[in-house]
Amino acid sequence: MLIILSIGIVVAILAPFLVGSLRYSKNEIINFNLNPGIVLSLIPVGMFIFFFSQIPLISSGTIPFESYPWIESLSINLSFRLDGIGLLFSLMITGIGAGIVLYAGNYLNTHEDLGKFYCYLFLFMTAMIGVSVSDNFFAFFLFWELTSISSYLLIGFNHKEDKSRYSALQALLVTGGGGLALFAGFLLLYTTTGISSFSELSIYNGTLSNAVELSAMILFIIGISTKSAQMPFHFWLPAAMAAPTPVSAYLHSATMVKAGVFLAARLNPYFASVEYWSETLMIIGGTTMLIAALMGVTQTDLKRLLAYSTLSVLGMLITLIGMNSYESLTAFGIVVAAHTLYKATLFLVAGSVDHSVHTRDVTQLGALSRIMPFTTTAGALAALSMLGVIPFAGFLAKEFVYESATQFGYNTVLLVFLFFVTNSLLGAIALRTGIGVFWGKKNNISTEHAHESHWQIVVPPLVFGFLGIVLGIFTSGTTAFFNSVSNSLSRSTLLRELHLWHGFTLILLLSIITIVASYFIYTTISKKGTTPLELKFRLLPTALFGSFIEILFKVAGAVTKFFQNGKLRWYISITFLFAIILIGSSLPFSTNALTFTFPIHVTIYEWMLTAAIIVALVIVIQSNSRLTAIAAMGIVGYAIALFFVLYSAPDLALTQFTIETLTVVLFMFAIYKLPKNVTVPDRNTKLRDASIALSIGSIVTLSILFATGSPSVSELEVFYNTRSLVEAYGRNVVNVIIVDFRALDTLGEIIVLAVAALGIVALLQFSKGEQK
Amino acid sequence: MNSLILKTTVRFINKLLLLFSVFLLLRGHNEPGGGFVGGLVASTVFILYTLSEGYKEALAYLKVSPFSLIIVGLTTAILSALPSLFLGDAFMKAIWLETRIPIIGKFGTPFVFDLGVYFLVLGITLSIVLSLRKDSE
Amino acid sequence: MISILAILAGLITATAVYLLLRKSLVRVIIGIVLLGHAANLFLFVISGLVKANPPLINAGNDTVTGVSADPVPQALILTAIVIGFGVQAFAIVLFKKAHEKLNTDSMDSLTATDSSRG
Amino acid sequence: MNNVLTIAPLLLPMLSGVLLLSIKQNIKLSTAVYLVSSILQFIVSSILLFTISESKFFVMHIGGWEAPFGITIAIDIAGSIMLVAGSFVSLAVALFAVNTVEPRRLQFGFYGLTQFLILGVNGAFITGDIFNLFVWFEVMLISSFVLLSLGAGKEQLEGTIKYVLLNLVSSAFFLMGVGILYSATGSLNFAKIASVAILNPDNSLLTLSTAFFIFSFGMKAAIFPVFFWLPSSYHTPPIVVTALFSGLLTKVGVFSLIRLFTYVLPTQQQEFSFLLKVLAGFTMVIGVLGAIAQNDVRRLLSFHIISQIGYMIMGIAIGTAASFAATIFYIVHNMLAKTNLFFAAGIQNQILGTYNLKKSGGLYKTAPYLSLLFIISAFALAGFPPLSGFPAKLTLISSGFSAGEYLISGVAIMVSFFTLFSMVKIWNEAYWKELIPERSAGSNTNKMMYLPVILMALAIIGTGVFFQPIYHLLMMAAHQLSTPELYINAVLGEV
Repeated sequence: MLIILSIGIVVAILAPFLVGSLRYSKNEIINFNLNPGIVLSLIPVGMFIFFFSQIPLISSGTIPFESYPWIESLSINLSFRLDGIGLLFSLMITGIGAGIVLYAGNYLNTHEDLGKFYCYLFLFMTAMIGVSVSDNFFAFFLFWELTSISSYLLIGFNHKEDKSRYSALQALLVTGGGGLALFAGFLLLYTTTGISSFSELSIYNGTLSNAVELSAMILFIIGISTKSAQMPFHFWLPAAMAAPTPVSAYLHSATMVKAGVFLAARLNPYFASVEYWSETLMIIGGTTMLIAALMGVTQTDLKRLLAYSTLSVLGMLITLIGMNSYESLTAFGIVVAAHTLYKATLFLVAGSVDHSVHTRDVTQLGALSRIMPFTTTAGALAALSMLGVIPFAGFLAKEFVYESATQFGYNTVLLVFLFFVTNSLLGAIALRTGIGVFWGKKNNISTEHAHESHWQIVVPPLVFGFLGIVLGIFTSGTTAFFNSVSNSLSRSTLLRELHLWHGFTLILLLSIITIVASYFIYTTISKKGTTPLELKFRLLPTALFGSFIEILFKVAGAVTKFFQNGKLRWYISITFLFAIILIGSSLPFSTNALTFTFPIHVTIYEWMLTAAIIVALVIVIQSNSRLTAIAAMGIVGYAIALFFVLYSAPDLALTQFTIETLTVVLFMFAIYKLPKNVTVPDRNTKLRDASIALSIGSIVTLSILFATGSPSVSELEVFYNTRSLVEAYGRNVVNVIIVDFRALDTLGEIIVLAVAALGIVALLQFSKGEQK
Repeated sequence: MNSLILKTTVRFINKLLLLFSVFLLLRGHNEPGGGFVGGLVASTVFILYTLSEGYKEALAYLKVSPFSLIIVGLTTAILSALPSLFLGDAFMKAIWLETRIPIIGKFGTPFVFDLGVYFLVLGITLSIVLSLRKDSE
Repeated sequence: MISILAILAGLITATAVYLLLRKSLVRVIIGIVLLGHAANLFLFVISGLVKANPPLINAGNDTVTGVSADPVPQALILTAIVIGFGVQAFAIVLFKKAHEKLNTDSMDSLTATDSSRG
Repeated sequence: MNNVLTIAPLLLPMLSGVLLLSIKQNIKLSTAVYLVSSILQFIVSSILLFTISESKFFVMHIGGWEAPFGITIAIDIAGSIMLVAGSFVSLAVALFAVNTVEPRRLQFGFYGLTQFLILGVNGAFITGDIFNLFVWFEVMLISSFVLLSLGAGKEQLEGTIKYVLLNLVSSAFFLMGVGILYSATGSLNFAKIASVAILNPDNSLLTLSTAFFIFSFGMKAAIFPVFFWLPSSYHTPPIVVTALFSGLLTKVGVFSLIRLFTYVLPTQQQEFSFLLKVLAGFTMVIGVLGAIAQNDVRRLLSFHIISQIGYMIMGIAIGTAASFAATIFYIVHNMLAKTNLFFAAGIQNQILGTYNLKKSGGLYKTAPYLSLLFIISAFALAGFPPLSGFPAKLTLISSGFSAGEYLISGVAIMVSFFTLFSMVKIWNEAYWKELIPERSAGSNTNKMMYLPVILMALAIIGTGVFFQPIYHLLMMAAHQLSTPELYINAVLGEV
């Protein structure tokens, strides 16, 4: 399977070049019109054939497994497992993919970004296959995220339109956010159990703490709901219809949105036994399928109608997993297959119509069957399947759905009713999209330029439409396969024969009533656009999302403005406040004694120096004249130098004297030309600043007093004092430390000086030179 | 500052100061002093000259640019640290001559290092002061 | 005496902090210089004080005799003073240049780099 | 040989720095020297990394004075990983710089300054002495001051003032911390201090000095609430300087914190774990909110640096071997992704003439390769697999989960959502949006500008895809970090 995935990636990378060169050759060298869609569709066809050939193997219960090391130490491997549901999805992805690639080759023939389109499409296809066959959590996550990214790029394909960009952003944020939840969920399972793959999880017998189990479940359900657009995250899907139609057909109905459902199915073997899992899925799925169908049926835009019906079916699939009965899991596989076929067809048909008539409004469309016979045929086939007419796959799917509902232990009536309403509404949508457009009365559109579409656009939906019948008729032949699908959804293995015809049963009656109801609804709803229901359930979350973004910007702006307000004095205040809290709270009041001694043996010189410093400090603060302040600053420096003299540090004193002088000179050079600008701060500012200043000052004083408690001769001191002359030939220990024992410090120090000098020269001369 | 007295004084005192700075450098290993303070004192020679004659004259008096003094100082300091590395020893390990040299006493790489510091300090002080002087003119 | 010097170090720090919070560029830069002094004094005082016995080896001896001042903090402070000088010199010239270019002496008017008008 | 290898991270930038300064007027020659030296440094640090994984520590006692008496250079695996990543970033920066920096800046020693900056950074990565660390910090700082102000534009000067003032405060506190530590332990050598600290874990002076260091290093790392200097200044110099800073400077602060809690005062990690977690959370959130609020790419990315620092602080706060390993890789990942995003912003500015997103657009069409390179870095930052950000987030957050730190890990996950949002904001505005009138990419970009960006993108992909050997290395590094005895023995000799 790695080979298939690699091929996909390589093709994705090469696609833009291929498209470029085909376009080039068409014009210049050979006069042979080879559409890139035809060439590229061979790839998914080949993949499809491969997967198709695996059916007997998988049906017999074998599960091929490959694993390639990635980050072995973290149990992250590229391990792939092709079980029933994986194969079903792979078949869908490559099969529908082949049609889409072919279709897009004509549909977007003249688009400048066709190359990029194929790149993203193949990336997506690969990612989707990866999702279907990955066994390792993190490999799965890799491909899952890749579907989000490629979907983002495809939704925003018409990137110049604000709406496209916004829809793409919406989809990315919702699915990306869900991806993060999924990531957290995987990590949670991994760090608590060491499990890193679905196959291990499905046979895991250990116990997880309730908290872990519950949080993992919530995280996964967020991942599932966002990806598969379940309530309340459903709103991004209708908006994603901003993408070109082939994209909508592929990603947003047939494949990607089913990734969430797929995840639910993958997790079901373990989580089915976890409390609330099934119930939650049923509630979410049930709500979504009903409300989406109600919202969808009144739509007038073809793509919207289909988008909502997709939502509804996704809800149904989630419900089926949640029911977790043998019937419902069997129904799951069949509904997936049937839905993929008819929904992809209907989307492609919608695209064909749009391409030809330039509108997707069902209230305007009608009577196209003469003009577009092939498109009409495809549309009708799909609509009949969706409606659930025998012998289409859709009929079979509906039978199983009803069967699982009637067989379900409790709330049977409610379930049957729910499915009945949903199915009827979906049937009505089928009639609106697949029948009404072609046979309804001719509405006020000009069909002068309408024409049947190019074969590349017509053939894929026709094939898919026919496959809907094939799947229905050859039901019994698929028994083993669908059993392998349902077996991969649960821990138990049961086999069950599939038949198209069950005889005259209650369920058949239900199916028939459904069709009747659908027709009734279809005729009742003639034209309607947005309904209050839709307002509440689509526009509200969309608006909420919008205001989330808006609030995010506002909060971000406000917070940033608060902290980073540009005022240096505020920065310094906060910085010192942080120091006060951090360091102040670390002062060892409780453990260490303050070594405060009353100054008894203090000479008069020391008192004078102390007084000089204090007076100088007061002058620095009080003086209005800069020169005085600078001079006072100098006095502080000199006084410190004198302290160095008193306390046995002649080298320090010497250096301090010269440096202080130099600093004052520099000040004079640099500052004395500056104009006088005396601003007297108000009392409150003074008080606030003074309290910050005094707090820092006390921290410094206290730190010294705490730290000097235990004076001891350090071994460094002893070493330097004894070795200085003997080994380093110097009597001045401080100097020997500087040029020998710790010469590296001095090397760094002179580099600092050199760079500082360089910087000063640059500051003074850089702009001068420019003017010359 | 075209005071004649200043000029004369500076000329007289300069030689003395320069000598003093070398003295400080040489005795640094045994008494307070060293390359850093020595370099600073040496730079006052040229700062005084700048004050009395102007920065262009001071530059001429210096003969080399302050910047090249910085480079010389840095290079000297770094080079003094390398020989030990070639001998397979640690970086900056001191290497001493066996014989004592008059005035300096023991001569070794730490002294060379200090010499580097001396030149560098001279160079940076002058380049800062002279460029400030130039800027304000 | 340690206590007095500790308080002095605290007072110098407090003054430095207070100056750093002022509007005038000149005062801020004086604050920076004083903060450097405070840090050096801190380092000096915290490792203990010894009077009149610098870490010098007298002629005739091989080691420092008597209870002498610890040479380690002295060497560190020496390095710190010089580094501090380099950095402060740069800062002084930076302020001078900034004053010339921005034509202001007030810290409060330095808000251009944080306004989100960009 | 090992001797030379150990000192090479200091010696090479030092020598090339001096050389470059002395030949700064000859632009062609100095450009050649600069490039050769950058390549050499990368090669040497890679050799260092390859050889160190066998012999565990490279220790050199400078001047031949045994520890703890002289200054010790001690390179561990984590340090050499940082050296390799750092030299790779500076190599990319060099390639970008030779194509973008104007001659006038070069005449004032631009190349040499970058070398001294790298010298300071390398010194901080490998020194084993607390005061020596201070010196390297200052070397790094003064070089960054000068690089930041070089050109003396109005905004630059203003940004530099803020940067200088706040960093000088941090330096003063660092010095005080050193004083307390020396007074409490009588040593400056990491290993010696650690051995003393392990013997007296209850010494409250150690806690006090740690607080000083957290303040000082935290400021250098730009954590909440002392990050102000970063967004005020990072966007003012030429983009190549910003790229260099974003790759190296704050990371040195973070790495020093790691050092502090592993080799210097390992006993203090517990003490400050909670505080660090709180700070990490705020740093992430405030940083990313700041990023969202910006409309200038450089500002946006600058705030992002802060947000990402929060993740690294989180790793330090968790304090397990796994979290240290994760943090080391997170730093590496961030160096790559962040620097590259700044490069992309630089090219964007070359094409469009603005960093302002509101005035940008059209790059998706006019500069498709730039789009690809941008999106690789942006998605790497958001943590998409298989890019470098994925293993970085994976290891970090799983180390959080494993340690039971669910709250802060949850915050980290939430913040990645906003990270994604802010990256997409750039993409939507500068790349997808249509620009009228359209500008073509060829107008004023040099093809060679793409070279470092491609290199970095390859590194981003490479470190993500081939993470297994890296992880192996990280675990060895983390083993060293979480077993200070190994370090103590290596430096002080078996006691």
